[in-house]
Amino acid sequence: MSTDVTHAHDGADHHSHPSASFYVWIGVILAVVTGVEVAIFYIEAMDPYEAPLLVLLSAAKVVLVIMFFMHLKMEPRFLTWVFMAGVVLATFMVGALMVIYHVLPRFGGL
Amino acid sequence: MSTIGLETPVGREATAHHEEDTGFWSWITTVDHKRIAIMYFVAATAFFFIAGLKALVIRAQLMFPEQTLITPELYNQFFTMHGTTMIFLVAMPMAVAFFNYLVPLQIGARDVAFPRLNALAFWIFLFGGIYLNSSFLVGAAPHASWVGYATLTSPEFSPGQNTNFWLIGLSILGIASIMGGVNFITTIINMRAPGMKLMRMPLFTWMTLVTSFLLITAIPVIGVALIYLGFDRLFGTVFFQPAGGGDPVLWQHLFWIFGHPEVYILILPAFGVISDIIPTFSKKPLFGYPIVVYAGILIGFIGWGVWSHHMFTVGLGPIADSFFVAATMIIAIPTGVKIFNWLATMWGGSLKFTTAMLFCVGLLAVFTVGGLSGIMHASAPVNLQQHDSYFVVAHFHYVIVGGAMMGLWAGLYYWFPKVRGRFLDETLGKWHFWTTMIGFNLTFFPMHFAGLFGMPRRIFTYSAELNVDIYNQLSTVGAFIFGISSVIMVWNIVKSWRSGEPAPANPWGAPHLEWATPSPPHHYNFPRIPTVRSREPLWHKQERDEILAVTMPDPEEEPLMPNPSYWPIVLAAAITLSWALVMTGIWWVIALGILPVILATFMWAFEPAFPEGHGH
Amino acid sequence: MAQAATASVEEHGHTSTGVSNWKVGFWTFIASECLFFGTLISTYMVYKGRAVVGPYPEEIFDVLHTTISTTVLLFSSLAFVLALHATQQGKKGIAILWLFFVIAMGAGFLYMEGTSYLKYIDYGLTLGSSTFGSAYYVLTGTHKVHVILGMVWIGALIWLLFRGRIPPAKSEQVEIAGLYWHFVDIIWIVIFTLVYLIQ
Amino acid sequence: MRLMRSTAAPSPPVGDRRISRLFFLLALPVLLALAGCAGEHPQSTINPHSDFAEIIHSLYVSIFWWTMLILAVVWILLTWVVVKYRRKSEDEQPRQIRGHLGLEIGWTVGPALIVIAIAIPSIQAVFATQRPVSEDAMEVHVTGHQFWWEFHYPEQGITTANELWLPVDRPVNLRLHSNDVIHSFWVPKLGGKRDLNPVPAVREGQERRYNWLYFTPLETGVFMGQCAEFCGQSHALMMKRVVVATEEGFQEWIDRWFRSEGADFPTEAPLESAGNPLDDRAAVAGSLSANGGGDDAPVAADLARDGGPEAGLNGYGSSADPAVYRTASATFGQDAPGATAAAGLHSEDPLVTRGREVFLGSTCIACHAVQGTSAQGVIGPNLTLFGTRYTLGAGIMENNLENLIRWIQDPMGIKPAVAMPGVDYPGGNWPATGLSDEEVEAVAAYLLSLK
Ligand code: HEA
Ligand code: HEA
Ligand code: HEC
Ligand code: CUA
Ligand SMILES: [Cu+2]
Repeated sequence: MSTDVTHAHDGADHHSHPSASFYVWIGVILAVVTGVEVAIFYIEAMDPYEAPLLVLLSAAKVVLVIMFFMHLKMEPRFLTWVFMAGVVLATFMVGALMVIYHVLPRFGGL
Repeated sequence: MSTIGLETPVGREATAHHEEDTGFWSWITTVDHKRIAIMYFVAATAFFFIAGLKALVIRAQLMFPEQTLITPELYNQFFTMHGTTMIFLVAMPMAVAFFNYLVPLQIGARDVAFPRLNALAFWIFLFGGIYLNSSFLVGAAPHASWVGYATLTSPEFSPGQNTNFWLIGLSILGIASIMGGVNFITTIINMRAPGMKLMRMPLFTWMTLVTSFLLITAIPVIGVALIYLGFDRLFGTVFFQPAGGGDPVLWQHLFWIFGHPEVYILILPAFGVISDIIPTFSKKPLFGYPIVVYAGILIGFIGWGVWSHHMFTVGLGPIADSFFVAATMIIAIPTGVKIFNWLATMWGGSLKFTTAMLFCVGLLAVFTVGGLSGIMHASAPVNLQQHDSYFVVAHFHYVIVGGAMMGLWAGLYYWFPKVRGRFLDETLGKWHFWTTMIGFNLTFFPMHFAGLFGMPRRIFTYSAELNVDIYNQLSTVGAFIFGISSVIMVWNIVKSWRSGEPAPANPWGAPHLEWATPSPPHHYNFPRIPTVRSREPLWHKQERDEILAVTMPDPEEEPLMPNPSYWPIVLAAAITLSWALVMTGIWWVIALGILPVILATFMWAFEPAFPEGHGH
Repeated sequence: MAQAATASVEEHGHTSTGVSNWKVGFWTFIASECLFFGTLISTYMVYKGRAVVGPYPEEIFDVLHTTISTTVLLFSSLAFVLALHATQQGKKGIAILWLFFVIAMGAGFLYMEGTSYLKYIDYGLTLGSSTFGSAYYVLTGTHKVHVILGMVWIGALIWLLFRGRIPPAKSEQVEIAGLYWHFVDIIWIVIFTLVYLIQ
Repeated sequence: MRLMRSTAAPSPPVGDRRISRLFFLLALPVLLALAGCAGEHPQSTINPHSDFAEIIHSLYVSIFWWTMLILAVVWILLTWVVVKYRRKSEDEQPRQIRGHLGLEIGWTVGPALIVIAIAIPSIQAVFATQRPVSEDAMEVHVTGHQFWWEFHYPEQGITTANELWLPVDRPVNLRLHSNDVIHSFWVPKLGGKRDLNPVPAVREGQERRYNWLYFTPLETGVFMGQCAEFCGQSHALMMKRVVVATEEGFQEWIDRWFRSEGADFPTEAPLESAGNPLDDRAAVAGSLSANGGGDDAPVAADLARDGGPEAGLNGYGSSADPAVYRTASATFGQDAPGATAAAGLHSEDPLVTRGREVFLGSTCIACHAVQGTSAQGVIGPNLTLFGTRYTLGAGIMENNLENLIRWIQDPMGIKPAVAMPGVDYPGGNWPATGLSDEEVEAVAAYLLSLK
């Protein structure tokens, strides 16, 4: 949060937006990753790695959507910080509760 | 180096040329952050008296062992509503009153980012509070404590509307808090005057920012928990129903994931307030400004990872317990850093003990006591003895009343001249301070002993055998003295509002931008937005002159301010109504209830925010 | 809503950061929503494998079916950026067309999910049957409420576009709605993985 | 009054008068409270009588002194600053110091070290108090009910309520859970509290998760405790006693439990199902009783010795007479006064016989159990050996005839929201008992005869 926010003085629309075909490409990548995910789900050999792989892939999808569809990559950095505040706390909370309830590997006694 | 700006005795009368509308409806429809702030303050003070009255009844009931002044059921309703009201309808909104009044002025803005949203949040808060307290009228006030642990709130153990009032009331208030949080974050990030870098903002604004982040992140968690509870009660889900496999302890996790950040929501504004006041009355800049800022951020952040210290007796196992012991204790460090920085600010200063400053000193003295008893609780094994005893009651009243409330009262004396253009009476103020100190300590200090000697909290009576009568008697006497001190405060406000001594623009020689406006400020705050070049803009002669040159004179043309609007209050009423209808538990009634909300939302959206001919 | 805020941004002329208030505010709100859904998701995860009675997730989930509905929602996001793109370039008609697609895909998603709900209820999974039922329905149901709200919002945008009230200069109104829509999409990406794929 | 004596004002520190007032005010409550430390506190958290409580207490003491040190530093600095740097004239211009890195580091590191000094022993104590259970520990299952306690000894096969008997010096492992709302087991002198959570249902084959509390009582005596988690209307009235007896005394109590009624009256109902350790125990008990009760003298003696501090426990407003204990413990010693009377009441008194008939013939038995009779209800407290209990209604009043009669007639009048019917109103899904005054008295006499 300590990012010092710059004082840009004109309106919001000075950064250039990607072209339509760029968006389509992102869409295609997202669809492909989804396909891979489902494949991992069905291929039994992948079972041991399933959970971490799936989490990674879906995180990648999330990042793509945020950066490009939601243009966060093109916005000033402080918006990322605002958003990250929410994401980090939410992730921490989900993780902590899963540890406490032993859904994640057992770190200790309940 | 710096000369203090006492030489700018510009009262409001000297500059005002535009008569504002002050009628009743102008308050109902106002979107001016300063008026909203005043309404917040008045409402919160009213709720303070309501909740304080309940505390007095509680104290009367506990004065002697085995008394039967009120029935156990009523006692339970009283302490539940005392806690709920004090937290959600007193401490939080009173802090929000200060946010509202000061943040735009401190950062050099004309209003908050979303003025109508601001008004909406206020009305939702007010209606939510009234709704919650109206439960007494139908004899079904919430009775399962302010933490509402499952399964005591299950339909099986709390049939009737009591708990519905609580869960619906709190979710209504939650909406208002999130709106407020979004609004203040946006305002602070986006509406600062030129040159007002983040690291030049007054500490109060900083703490508002941190608090707002806590609001928008913590409230959703209890929001979801309340949704679960509502579904359990009305639609037969089994989130907290052990018979269906639900775990009542999950409620505690969700509640405290919210609840602990909540306590920092209460204290950080007060820390902000005194960080602004102490330098002013020490004639010294805040010692270690960046450190104090970072400490505040750190408190807010770590505060997220300590919730289970309210659950050491729940049986989470030694590893979880140890983690939360360590995390909790770490918070002592940034808090201590703040305390020592305040002390260092005063060290070598030129201290003037106005009432505002007295409250700051009082806060330092007593908050530390509360913080240190917090450290005792934080040691899990010790907590096993202290948990749910009066020792805890002592702890949190020390930090909330002796910290949060005293901080806000300090702020009241400090900023009242700005709001009204008149001083609060200092003599009454000193009376207020000393009766508060006596009453407060007499009320809550003996509770440590009652707790150590085994008196549990939330009991409507106690056995004479416990041998804790004396502490309870002292507490009760103290509570009444404290009650008198509150009456003095209100008397002071009323009296000074009407006939207080007139105050100049910057009566205390304070360094921040809000003091560069006439007292009271114009409704548009600043005729022209000043440029800031340092952390204490009014303490540097040249910078001050430049700023006053643009903030004090009358503008040739008044800046354009947003329209007053009826829709905030209408929408707030609609939202409260639709939420209240959830009590029926009939899905189509609930669905119908949403209609007015949608309607009001659209009317709101299509009403121009600014006078015709502008905007679009 | 969109209108009001944009107006106020215009009035204040510029902001400290160059980003409009409405956008900062909305990202803040999204941060808040992260915690909201985070709580719903953690509840689901905490109760994973703890349902006392069936049906259990592995017995009833049809991953292929959900994959299709997920893809539909994913592509609605794509349609939305294209609509925004068109708005920014002043191609009102194309923008409206894409937004219609978005609504249609949203409706398709809801339809497919609705049919699975009916199927699950047939299997005996209800709100009160087990912690799995409670957590599952409230999590996905809340998500669906978000989808519906988004559709209403987009409907209003279509109307505004149609009336010519959103020139390229005001494309931010569409952008903000897009932030919301994409966020709802993201949540589904997470739900899809955590609820359906990792069992 | 105690209060007055200790408020002798400390001589005001030199310096500003207002400041000394501040100082004085802060000191005042401390003095007042200390004055009250005299006298006995049966539920004191700082008077340990078990290993568990001792670990906590020594930890508490060390943390207490650390915090006092910090408080002293802060208060002294504050007082100093406030006295020294008062504004003397409006023209003063203090030096504008913005910070000092060394100081900042100092007051970060200093407290950090103290935090470490507090946290490490705390975490050690966390593990020490939740360590694995030793082999010879006795298990007791504690169930919380609105608003009473159920204690079941799985090894011994006995169940009792509200008064937990434990042998001294033997580790005990309490398994805690609740069937309604959350309660918390707390007997301060024997250690910290732990919650009784309703245990979520689980799928076939999975294990239910209970809470445990593990400690070793180190001294005999009667210890007071109270429910420490808000559990509804009568939360305040959910108390308990723990009777820590000598090993022999405890054994005698167990034996007595089995022979209490069966010894004098033919058993109407069989002693629970076969395979239950109960049967064996009954045999042992029988043989013991043949030896006479001479062995239990230690209990009586211990109780009498330890009665001092705990005196006055017995119910609301009862006298602080340690004799109460002697009378109660007398039931364990044949030579104690009152024993014969009790025995006589037990076997011959027609009122008791009558009460037994009424009791077994009314709805009481739907909820209550008495060992060796057809009363086998499990909704309410098990009333076996009821005559030996010091208190009635989950520890809220002395167990005597008068109170018991009141209780049976009007339990809700004494304890709101209690799940037991009175003579003229229903309760806990059961109709009013409709007993006449005479019947109530007989029932009461009967219950008191169960020793
Ligand atoms: C304003 C609100 C506020 C604040 C600021 C705090 C601050 C703290 N609280 Fe408190 N707390 C509450 C409000 C608050 N609390 C409430 C309302 C409850 C009860 C809820 C309920 O059950 O109803 C509660 C309960 C509560 C509990 C649970 C008790 C129980 O029910 O068993 C615990 C346990 O760890 C705790 C700990 C702490 C700690 C460690 C701090 C720390 O932040 C304190 C830090 C401050 C200091 C330590 C003093 C200054 C520091 C120095 C001078 C530096 C040197 C110090 C050291 C090296 C130690 N609090
Ligand atoms: C902002 C938070 C806040 C504040 C300011 C207070 C203020 C006070 N509280 Fe507290 N309290 C809580 C938050 C707060 N409280 C919470 C969260 C709980 C836990 C609830 C729960 O367990 O669920 C609690 C619980 C609580 C209890 C424990 C109840 C129990 O566990 O059974 C007690 C007992 O004494 C108490 C007393 C008081 C008193 C005497 C005051 C005093 O400071 C009040 C002073 C105000 C007045 C006295 C009113 C003003 C004056 C008048 C009405 C005029 C008339 C009077 C005269 C002329 C004398 N409170
Ligand atoms: C609906 C069930 C129910 C019935 C019927 C009932 N009781 Fe109870 N009884 C209870 C419960 C529950 C308690 C525990 C109350 C408490 O302390 O919270 C209790 C407590 C008692 C106690 C005090 C026990 C103790 O350890 O302190 C006595 C004695 C008693 N009952 C006697 C009777 C008699 C005699 C009758 C019949 C006339 C009777 N009860 C009928 C449920 C019942
Ligand atoms: Cu049981 Cu409180
Ligand atoms: Cu906390």
